[in-house]
Amino acid sequence: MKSDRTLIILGVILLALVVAGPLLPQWAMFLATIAIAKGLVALGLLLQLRAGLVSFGQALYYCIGAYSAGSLGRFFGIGDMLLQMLTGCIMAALVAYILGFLLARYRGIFYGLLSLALSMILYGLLVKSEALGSTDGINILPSTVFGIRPEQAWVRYAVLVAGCAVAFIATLLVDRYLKTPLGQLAPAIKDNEIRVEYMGASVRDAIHVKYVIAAALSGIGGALAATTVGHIDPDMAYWTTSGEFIFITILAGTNSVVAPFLGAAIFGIIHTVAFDISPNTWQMTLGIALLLVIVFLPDGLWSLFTRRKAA
Amino acid sequence: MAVVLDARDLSKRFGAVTAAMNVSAAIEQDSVVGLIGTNGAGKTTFINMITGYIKPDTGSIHYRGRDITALSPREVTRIGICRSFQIPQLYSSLSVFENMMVGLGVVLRNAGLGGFFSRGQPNVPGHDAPAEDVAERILQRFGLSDYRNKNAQVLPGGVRKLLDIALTMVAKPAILLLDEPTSGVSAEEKFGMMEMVMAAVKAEGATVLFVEHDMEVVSRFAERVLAFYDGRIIADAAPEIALSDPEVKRYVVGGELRRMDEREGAANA
Amino acid sequence: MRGLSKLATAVVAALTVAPVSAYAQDPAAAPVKIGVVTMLSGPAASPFGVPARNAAELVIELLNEGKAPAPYATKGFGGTAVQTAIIDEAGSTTTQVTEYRNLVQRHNVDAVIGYISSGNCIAVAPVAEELKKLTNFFDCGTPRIFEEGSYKYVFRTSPTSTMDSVGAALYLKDAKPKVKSIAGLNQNYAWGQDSWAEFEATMKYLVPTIEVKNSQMPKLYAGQYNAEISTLLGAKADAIHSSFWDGDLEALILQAAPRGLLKKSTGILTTGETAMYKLAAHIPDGTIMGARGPFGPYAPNNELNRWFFKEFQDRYGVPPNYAAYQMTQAILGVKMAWEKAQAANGGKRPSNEQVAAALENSTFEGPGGTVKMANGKGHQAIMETVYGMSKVVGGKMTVTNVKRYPAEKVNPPEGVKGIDWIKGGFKN
Amino acid sequence: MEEILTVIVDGIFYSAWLFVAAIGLTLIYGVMKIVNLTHGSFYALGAYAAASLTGAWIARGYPPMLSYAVLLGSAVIVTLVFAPLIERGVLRFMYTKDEVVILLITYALFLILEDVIKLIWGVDPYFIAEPYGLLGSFEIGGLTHPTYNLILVGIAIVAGVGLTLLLRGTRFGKLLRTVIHDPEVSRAMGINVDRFYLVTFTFGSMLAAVGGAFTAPTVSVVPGIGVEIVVLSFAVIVIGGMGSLPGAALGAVIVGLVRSAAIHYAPAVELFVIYFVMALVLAFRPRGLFSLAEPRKI
Repeated sequence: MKSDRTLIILGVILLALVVAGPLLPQWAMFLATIAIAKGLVALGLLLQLRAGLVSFGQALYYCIGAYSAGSLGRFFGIGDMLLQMLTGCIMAALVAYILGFLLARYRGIFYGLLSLALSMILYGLLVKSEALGSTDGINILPSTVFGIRPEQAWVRYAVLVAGCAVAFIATLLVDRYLKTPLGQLAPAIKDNEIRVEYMGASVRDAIHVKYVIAAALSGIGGALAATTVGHIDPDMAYWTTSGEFIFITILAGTNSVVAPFLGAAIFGIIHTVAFDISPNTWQMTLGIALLLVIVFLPDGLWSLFTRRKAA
Repeated sequence: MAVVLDARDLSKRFGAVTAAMNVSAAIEQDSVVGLIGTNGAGKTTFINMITGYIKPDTGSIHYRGRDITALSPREVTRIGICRSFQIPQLYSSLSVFENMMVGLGVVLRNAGLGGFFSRGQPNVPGHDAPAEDVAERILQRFGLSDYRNKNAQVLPGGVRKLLDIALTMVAKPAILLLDEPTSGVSAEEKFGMMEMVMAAVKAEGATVLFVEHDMEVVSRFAERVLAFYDGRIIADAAPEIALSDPEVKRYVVGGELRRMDEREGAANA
Repeated sequence: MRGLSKLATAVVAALTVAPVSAYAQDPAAAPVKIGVVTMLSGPAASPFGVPARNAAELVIELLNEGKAPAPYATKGFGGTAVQTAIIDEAGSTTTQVTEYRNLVQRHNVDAVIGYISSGNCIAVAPVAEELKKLTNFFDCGTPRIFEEGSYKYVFRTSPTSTMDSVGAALYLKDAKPKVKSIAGLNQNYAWGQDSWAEFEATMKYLVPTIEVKNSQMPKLYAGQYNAEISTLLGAKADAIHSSFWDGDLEALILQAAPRGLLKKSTGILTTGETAMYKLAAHIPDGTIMGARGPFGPYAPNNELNRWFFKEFQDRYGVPPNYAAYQMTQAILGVKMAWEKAQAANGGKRPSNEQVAAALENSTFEGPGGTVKMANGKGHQAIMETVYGMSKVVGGKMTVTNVKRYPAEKVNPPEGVKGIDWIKGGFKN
Repeated sequence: MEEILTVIVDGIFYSAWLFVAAIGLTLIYGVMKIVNLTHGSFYALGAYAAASLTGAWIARGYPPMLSYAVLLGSAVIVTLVFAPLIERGVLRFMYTKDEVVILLITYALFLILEDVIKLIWGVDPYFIAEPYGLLGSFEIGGLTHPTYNLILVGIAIVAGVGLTLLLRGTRFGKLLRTVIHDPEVSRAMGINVDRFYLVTFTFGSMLAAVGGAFTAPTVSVVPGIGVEIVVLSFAVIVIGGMGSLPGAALGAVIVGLVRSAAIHYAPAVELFVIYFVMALVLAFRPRGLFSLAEPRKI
C-alpha cells in the first residue's frame, strides 16, 4: 500500500533530523520539535477529518496533555519528558473516552462547535485556577530523559530525538489502525452512515474510537510542546489554538499520515517568515498563504508529492 | 417448512398517515416472497420495521423464535437479516472493490478477526476465503468485475443497484430484503437483472423478500406474494392467486398499470 | 520527486529570508543589535505596543545620533550604532518562545528588550537563561518572575504590579480617610486577579473594618459592561478599584459615564493614564488616576523627561504614555550597563555576562526618575510611585493633589513576596 | 425583586446586542450553508466606519441627532464596499468545496481583513461617545440606564421581525426559501442563485456591520474588536439551531439572561457560562433548540 512508502519517507525524514540534529542550530531544532508536537495533533484531526468530522476543540486535549506534563513537574517534581508524554497521552485519552460518549452522537458543524465549547470550558476553569498560574500559566521543570538532565547544550537535541521517536511510533500505530477494518470505515462513515449501520457496524463506536485516538495523539503533542517550550498556559485550550491545528491539517492535506508533520513544519516556517518580513501585517501574509494553498493545492501540500503519480 | 421470520400485527402511524396496520406475515425458510403495492402502500415501511430502521407502534417481529422487534439495524444485520435499498446506498467516494472490502471488513471485525493485532489475511466467516477473494467472487456473480476500480459515484443506475445488492451479500444473509431491485432499470433489462440477482442470491443461499412493481417480474420470480394497500396486507398467496384477486386487481395491479402508462407517456413526451 | 525539491527550495528560501547580515560583518564593528518585542496587533497594540515601539525607534535613533542629554550623550551604545529587530508580541507563548529563539539564534541579537504580557515574560525568562542572552522586560507587571526564580541574564527595569496596587490603596486612604467600603472591577486574567488581590489585602490592612462589597471579573476584552456596572451601582461602595486598561478601560468609562458610576463611587483606575487624555470629557473629576509609576503626567520635571517628552510629542503628535516611558527606561538601562561594562572591559565590546553584571544592582536615571535595581537579586527595578486625582481644566485633563510614595514604601524588600509583605503588615 | 428586575433588564440589553451581531450569521448559514468567520471582520468594519464617519460628522458640527442615521449609513456603505468584493471575488469560486474548507477560507479572509482594517485605520482607538450620551438616561429598579441601549433593542426587534416578514411575505423571500431548499433545482427552474447568494451575503454581513456600528459609541474601537464576537455569535446561533431566526433570538435571550444572572449572583463563572449553556443545550438538543428537520434518507 502507498502509506508504506510514505511511512518510509517519514522514517527517513525523522532519522535525518536525528542524525543532523547536532549540526542544526538550536532554533531549527526547536522549530522541528514544535512541528512534531503540532503534527501529532494534526494527525489526530486527520483521523476525524477522514470520517468527515472536524473538531474545533482539539486544543482541549493538547492543553490537557500540556497541563498533565506541567502538573507532573509542579506537584510530583517529575521532569522526565517520556513520562510527561505518556501521562499526557493517558489523561487525554481518559477524558476523551468519557466525553466520547457524548461527542460520538454529533456530526458536522455541531460536532465541531460542541468540542469547541468543551475546550473553552477548560480554558475558563484554568483561568480561574490560581494554583496553575491563571492566564500567565506556569513554567514546567527542565526536561530530563530517564531522570537524567542532559548537558545544557544537548537538551534541545534530547527533546528532539524523544519527539521523533514518539512521533514515529505513534504514526506507525495510526497507520496500522487505518489498515484495520475499523480504520477503513472512516470514508464509509463520511459517505453513508446508514449503509455502515446496515452492514452491521456501529458508527458511534467507530467515531468514539477515532475520537479517543485523536485525543491521545493530541495529549502527546501537548506534553511534547510543553516540555519543549518550558511553559504552559490556558491559551493552549483557546479556540484560536484549535483553529491553528485545523489550519495545519488542511494545509497539509489528509491523504497521508505523514502530511500533518510536513504541514506543521511548513506552518511554523510561514509563521516565522511572516513575523520576520512583515511584523505589522503577518496575519495578512498568513491568510494569503492559506488562500493560495486552498486554491492551487486543494488536496493540501501533500499533493506536491503525489501529483507526479497523478499526472 | 420452518418459519424463519414471523411478523405479528405490526402497526405504525406517522402523525395522520397510517404506514402499517395489523400487518402479519410468516416467512418460510428459503422461500422467495414478492411484495407488491402502489407507492405509499407500506412495503418499504414493512422492510424498515423488520430491519429495525423504524420501530412499530404495536406488534412484534420474531426471527427463528427470537423477538427482534427492538433491535437496531446493526443488530438485525448481524443476526443475518440484510437489505438493499430503493435508492442505492453506496460509499460514493470509494471504488466498487473498496465498497465490497469495507463491508467484508465489518464482517471480519464482527467475527473478531482482522483486528489491530491480527496478522495475515483471515478467512471471511461463511465464505471461507480471504476478503479480497470473496469480494472478487461476489463482484463476478453480479457481473460487476468490469467496474471493479470504478468510483461508485460514476456508475450507471443499473450497476448502482447491482452493487447495492452485492453489498448485502458480504454478510452471508439468511434473509435478504430487496427494496425495488429493478427500479430505474428498463423493462427489457429487468428480467436479465433479476435472473442474475436471484442466481447469485441462491448460490449464497438465502430467503428472499423483494419489492417489485412489474407484475410479470413478480409472477416470474416470486413463490408467494404479499399485496399491500393502505398499510394493510390485502392478499397473501401464490402469485397466480394473489394477482387474480379482485381487490388486488383494483388497488394494486390497476394502480401499477396506470403507473406504467404514465411512464410511457412521460417517455413519449 | 519534483514536488519534494520544489518544497525543499521553498523551505531553504524561506529560512534564509531572515536578515543574516549579522553573521556577515566582523563582530567588533558590527552594530549592537537589539531585539524589540512588543504588541503590534490586537487590543494591546494601541495603548502599549505601538507607543513603546515608537519610543524605541525614536530613542534609539536619537541615541545613534548622540542627541540624548547626559548621561546618555555618547553615540549608540558606547559609540557603537544600535540596530533593532522588531517582532510582534502576538500569538501563543509557544509562538513567542519560538520567536525569541529566532531573535537570539537566527538574528543573533545582542540583547532583547520587550514583552508586555506577563505570561510571555514568565515563559521567556528561563529560555533567556538557557540561551545566556541579556533580556530586559520593559512592561509586564507580574511579581512572579523574580519571586519564583532567580536569573543571571533576565532583568526588569520597570516596577511590578504590587507597587501599583499598594500605591493605589495608600492614596485612597490618604485622600479619603473615611473610606468604609470598596468594590472591584478587574479583568478575569492574572493581571486583574493579582491587582485586585493585592489592593484588597492592602486595604484590609490599612482599614481593618473595610467592607468589600463586590468584586467583578469580566472576561478580558468583553467590551460590554452594563451588567457589571449595574451590580456595582447596586453595591454602592465608597470606592471602586479597577486595573482595566485601554480598550476595556475606555469602554468601561464610556458605559459608566451616563450611569454616573464613577460619580457615585470614587474610581481608582490604576492604569487610568492610558485613557485620561482621550476620554477627558467622560472621567468625573476626583477619579484617582495611576500611571504604573512616575510616568506621563507624574514624571519628574528633569532634563531627561523634558527632552523625551518634547521629542516624542514633536515626532508623534501625542504625549508619551507610560508604556513609552517604560520602553525608554529599559533602553537607557541597557545602554548604561553596556557602557559601564565596556569601560570595565578596556573599551572593548562587552560580553553579555559583563553587561548583565553591570546592570545588576545598578541605579540609573530615566525620564521617570531614579530606577533602583534593588529586588530579585538586583534584577528587578523599584521606583517611587505617584497617584493623583483627575481634574478637567478648560476641557483639558489635568491631575491634582498628586502624592508621591517613595520606592521602599510601595515595594516589598528584597526576597519577600509582594502579597506576603502586604499581609505581613509591610515590614521592611 | 429589584435585583431580579435589574438582571432581566441587563440581560435584555445584552441579548439585543448579541442578536443583532448573530442574526446575519444565521441568515448566511441558513441560505448558503457557509460558516462565515468574516462576520467578525464586518462587525469590526462597521464599528470603524461608524466611528470615523460619525466622528467627522460630529466634528463638523452637523446636527448630532442625525448621527444615528450616519451610524447606520456608514455600516451600509462599508459593507457595500467589502461584501460584494469578497463574495464575488473569492467565495463564489469556493461553494463546491467542503463546509470545513469554506470555513478555513473565511478564516483566511478574516486574517487578511484584520490587517486591512489596521492599514486603513491604524491601531489607535476611535471614539464617538456623543450618540451614546445624547438621549440621556432612564431609571428602572432604582438604577439608571442609558436610553441609547433601547436603540439596540429596537434594532434587534426591527431586524428580527423585518427579516421574518421578508422571508415569509415577499416574493423575494419565497424564491429565497426555494434556493435554501435546493439550490440545484432552483437553478434548473431558472432562478439566479448566484444573485441570491450575493444579496444574502451582503445583507448578512451588513447586519454584522450594523451591530458593530451601533456598538461603536459604547466602546473604544480597537484592533481585534471582531475576534470574540464571532465565537459568541456562533454560541448563540448553535444554541438556537443553525439557520433559524427564532432560534437565534431565543439563543440570544438565553445567553443574555444567563450571563447577567451569572454576573449578579456568581461573577466567578461569567467567563465560561456561555459555553457551558451551549454544551448543555447541545447535550439535550443535539441540533440546537430550533433544529431544521432532516430529509428522509431511505
